[in-house]
Amino acid sequence: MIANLPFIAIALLIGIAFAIILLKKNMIKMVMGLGILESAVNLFLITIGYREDGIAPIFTNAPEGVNMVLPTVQALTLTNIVIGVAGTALMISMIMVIYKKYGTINSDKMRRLKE
Amino acid sequence: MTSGLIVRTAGRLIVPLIFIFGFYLVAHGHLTPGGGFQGGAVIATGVALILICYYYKDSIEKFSPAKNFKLIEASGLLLYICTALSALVLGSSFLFNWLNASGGLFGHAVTYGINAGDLFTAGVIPVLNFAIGIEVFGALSVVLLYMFAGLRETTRAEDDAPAPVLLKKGKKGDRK
Amino acid sequence: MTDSTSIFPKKVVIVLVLLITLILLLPAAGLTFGDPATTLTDQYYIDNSQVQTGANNVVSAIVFDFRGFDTLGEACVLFVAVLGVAMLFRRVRK
Amino acid sequence: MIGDLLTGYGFWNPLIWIVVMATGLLFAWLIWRCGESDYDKGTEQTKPYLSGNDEPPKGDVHIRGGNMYWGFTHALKGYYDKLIPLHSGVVNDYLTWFIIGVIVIFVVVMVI
Amino acid sequence: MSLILDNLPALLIAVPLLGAFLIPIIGRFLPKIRDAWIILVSFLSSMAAVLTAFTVYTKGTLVYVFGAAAGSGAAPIDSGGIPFRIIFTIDGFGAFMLLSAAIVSFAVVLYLVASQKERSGKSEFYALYLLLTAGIFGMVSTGDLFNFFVFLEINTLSGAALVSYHRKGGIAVEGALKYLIVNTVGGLMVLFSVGLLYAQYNSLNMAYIASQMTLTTLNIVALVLFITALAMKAGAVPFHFATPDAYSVAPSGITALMVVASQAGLYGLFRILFTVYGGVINTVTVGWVIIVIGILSMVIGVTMALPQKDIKRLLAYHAVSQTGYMLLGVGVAFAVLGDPAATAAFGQTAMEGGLFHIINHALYKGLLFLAVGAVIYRTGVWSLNKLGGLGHNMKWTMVFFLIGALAIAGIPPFNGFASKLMIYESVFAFNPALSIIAMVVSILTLASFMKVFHSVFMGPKLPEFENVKEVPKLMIAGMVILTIFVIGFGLMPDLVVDSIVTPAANALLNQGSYITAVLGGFL
Repeated sequence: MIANLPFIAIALLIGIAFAIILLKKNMIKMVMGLGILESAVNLFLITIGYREDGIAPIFTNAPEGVNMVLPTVQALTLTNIVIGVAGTALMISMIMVIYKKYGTINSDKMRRLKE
Repeated sequence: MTSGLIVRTAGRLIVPLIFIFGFYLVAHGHLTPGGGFQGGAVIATGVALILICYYYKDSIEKFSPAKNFKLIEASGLLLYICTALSALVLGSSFLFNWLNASGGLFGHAVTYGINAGDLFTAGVIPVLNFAIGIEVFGALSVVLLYMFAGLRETTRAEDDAPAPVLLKKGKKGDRK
Repeated sequence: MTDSTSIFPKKVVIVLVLLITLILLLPAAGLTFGDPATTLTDQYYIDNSQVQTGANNVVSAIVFDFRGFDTLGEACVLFVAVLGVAMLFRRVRK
Repeated sequence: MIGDLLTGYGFWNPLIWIVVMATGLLFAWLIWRCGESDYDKGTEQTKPYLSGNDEPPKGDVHIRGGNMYWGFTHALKGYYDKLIPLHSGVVNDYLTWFIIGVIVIFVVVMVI
Repeated sequence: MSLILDNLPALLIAVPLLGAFLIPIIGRFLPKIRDAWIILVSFLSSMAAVLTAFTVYTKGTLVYVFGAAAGSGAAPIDSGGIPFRIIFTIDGFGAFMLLSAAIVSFAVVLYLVASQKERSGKSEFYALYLLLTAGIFGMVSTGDLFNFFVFLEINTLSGAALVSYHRKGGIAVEGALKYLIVNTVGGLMVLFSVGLLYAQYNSLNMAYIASQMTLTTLNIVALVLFITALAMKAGAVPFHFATPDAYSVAPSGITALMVVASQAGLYGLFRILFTVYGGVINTVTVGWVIIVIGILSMVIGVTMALPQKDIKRLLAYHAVSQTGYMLLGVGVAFAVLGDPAATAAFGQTAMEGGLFHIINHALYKGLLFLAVGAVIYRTGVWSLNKLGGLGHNMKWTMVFFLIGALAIAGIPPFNGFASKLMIYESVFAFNPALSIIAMVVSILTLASFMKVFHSVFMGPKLPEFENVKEVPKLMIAGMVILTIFVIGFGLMPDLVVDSIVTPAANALLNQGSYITAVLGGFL
């Protein structure tokens, strides 16, 4: 079980992220929580691709006779990072616009749409 | 938005290096860690540094307005999709790596195993790397420029004013 | 701070978060770190990326060749974000 | 037959339905035609009679959307009093519902 | 010509993307031809989708491998039969969704070109529109789980950006932000489950995973996350809260397309359930989970719609309610999947009813949103309390709204009736109580639309709307396209069911055919 520490860390990270997203009312902090959630998922992807004593899957001047870690998950992580950046940029811009219009970034006060 | 003389001078020195490093990351994406995204993001940090060192309005005048960056971004994407579509014209499927091992530009063949790396390999991958590099550079710069434009900017006179004025402002200006 | 308008009490939320953390701990029991169950696809990429795509960097080969279509999608996501930001901060026409 | 949609128990044919409805409407029209016309335009007949009161302005006659079905919502007051506050408009709550869904469905799928 | 026909699945995505990438350049240098360009690109991509669907219906499942050399199959021999590239697998169900997206997206573009004429930021708006279309097309045609996630994100982000278009008072941005946050969490959970599947089977291809699938705890965690996240995208109760918020503030034409976008989430849900998990999971339990979600959506959606005063919010709650019908029909089919006799007796019909309802809902809900948008376009009023008597001046809009309202309430001979009848009769064989609930919900829907129709179009001409005119012809044209399909599908339900819905249902029910189409002889 202790060898699986990265997976436990991922579960705890997701738990922390959800706690932030559900409990914090400051929208910027919620976006930070989303960032932690995204990082946790990225960490998960990287972790499932790790092979014991593996090196980065690049052949340029690599040492001889060593395992390489799985490359696909790294490609997926790369993609997900960029997607996360895009989402964060959009969310932050929306929060900036809302702050200009409403004068608040508190999600309790951001409820003109309800019922 | 305060930036002193030291920041401005250091920025002037560092920005070209950042650009060159980003370009290196993009160009060697198929050989070493790095690639279009990473390189493009590094170049965009250079733009961010310019925005921090100089004032938004100054840099916009000297530099280039955001809509030009939008064109840069669109041209990167167009390069990507045209490269992908060119394979269709040549009779294979979308995104086929038709330049690889063709002998021409980026067309040197590679055999399996560890090697020192040859820049002119990998077919369309360097082209796509450049396309993505241009796209990411443009995209992140546009986002930065728009967000800076959305902020209220202090003038240079306010920044260069003596400290007590700033302190007083800080006390008064507590947010709602 | 004003009192919250949220319909869920804080304690309930904390219990829920603990529960979902417990559910997400299950992968730790089902997977082993450092020893993937099967590596068929990835081994294929590692063995063939140099010959098929000519790239020494296997991750680059996957990102731009084997799964190049994902990269197009991801570039589109970035494009979407840029267009969205530009639209949000556009100037109102007088 | 063309147009038959088999549903496992019977069939549904819009063309037959249209023919039947058209026939029904035809008969209705025929019966209506047999009546005596005593409606004259431009006379006192066309004006609404409200027990001798004046006719209110046009805008007041119209029944607005918010006034419809108040009886329904009033009858189900207990239900609506519980339901409407659930749609609180706070993003945190929306995501809490997501977590609740995950937990409940997981328990259901695992246990049963 | 063979170049186009051979590469249809690639063009399906490439055409709208190319159009979208060119729009900033065209908008900068040639703003005059921008409207013509967007109509042209939208027409071409719709044509590509229709052609693809036609090819699938005539020649069977279409498998397209991205980046493969000419002549190599989906699962090359040297890789040991593992598909290692991104594969588009368009079977009957995918083609069915493509058709509905193609029809709605083209009709909406005509409408938008007229209704957004006077607004700023049009380049970005139209580019996002095309990207949303591409996102929907990609979601419903991909055969790769990670690719599905990427298109889900394109769909979510462009949808949210489009919702925030009207900035007035920031209320639109609020709806968009809620929609974006909720769906980003959903998307990340989808990615987490994709990772769980990848860790066990070392593949991202749906067909390969389905062929290897066994029932482990991890797979159940992944399934639960898939169900909840995609139900959230589709807007099913209790994950629906952001849906009315976003729909009620978006530009009306966009909302019509957002309905299709949320149905792409529904597509993903059904694809995961039937194709990936179909063989191994306890279908009765999961089927009942889907049924309960569907019933909750139906009842809560319609009861929340009844007292609404904002006209678009009312329609948005009806969208939630109608999603319940689809979940109910398909959930019943999933519950009896393991029982061939029951599937033959009523499962197949329930499935066809649920799927037929998807395209019907896209058409008539699109029509309703466009008609309501026309009212808002001319009056600028959203509240039902302030509207009235518009039937005198906006006769065409009234007719279109009436057709849409009758169709959604399930009044013959419009298309809503045909699919609802199929759902009622087959669900009645499964469990009579569910069928009765569905009928009651339908009655409440009719009641709710009576309210809207009466308070918007009926009554004497109000003084404040004395000079309201009919909307421009291009907006009418968009509504006419949808009306033709609503009436046509209503008058020829047998033809539609036989030619497009039954192949879709068969594609979902026969898990083996999907796997064979991709993996070929390597099973």
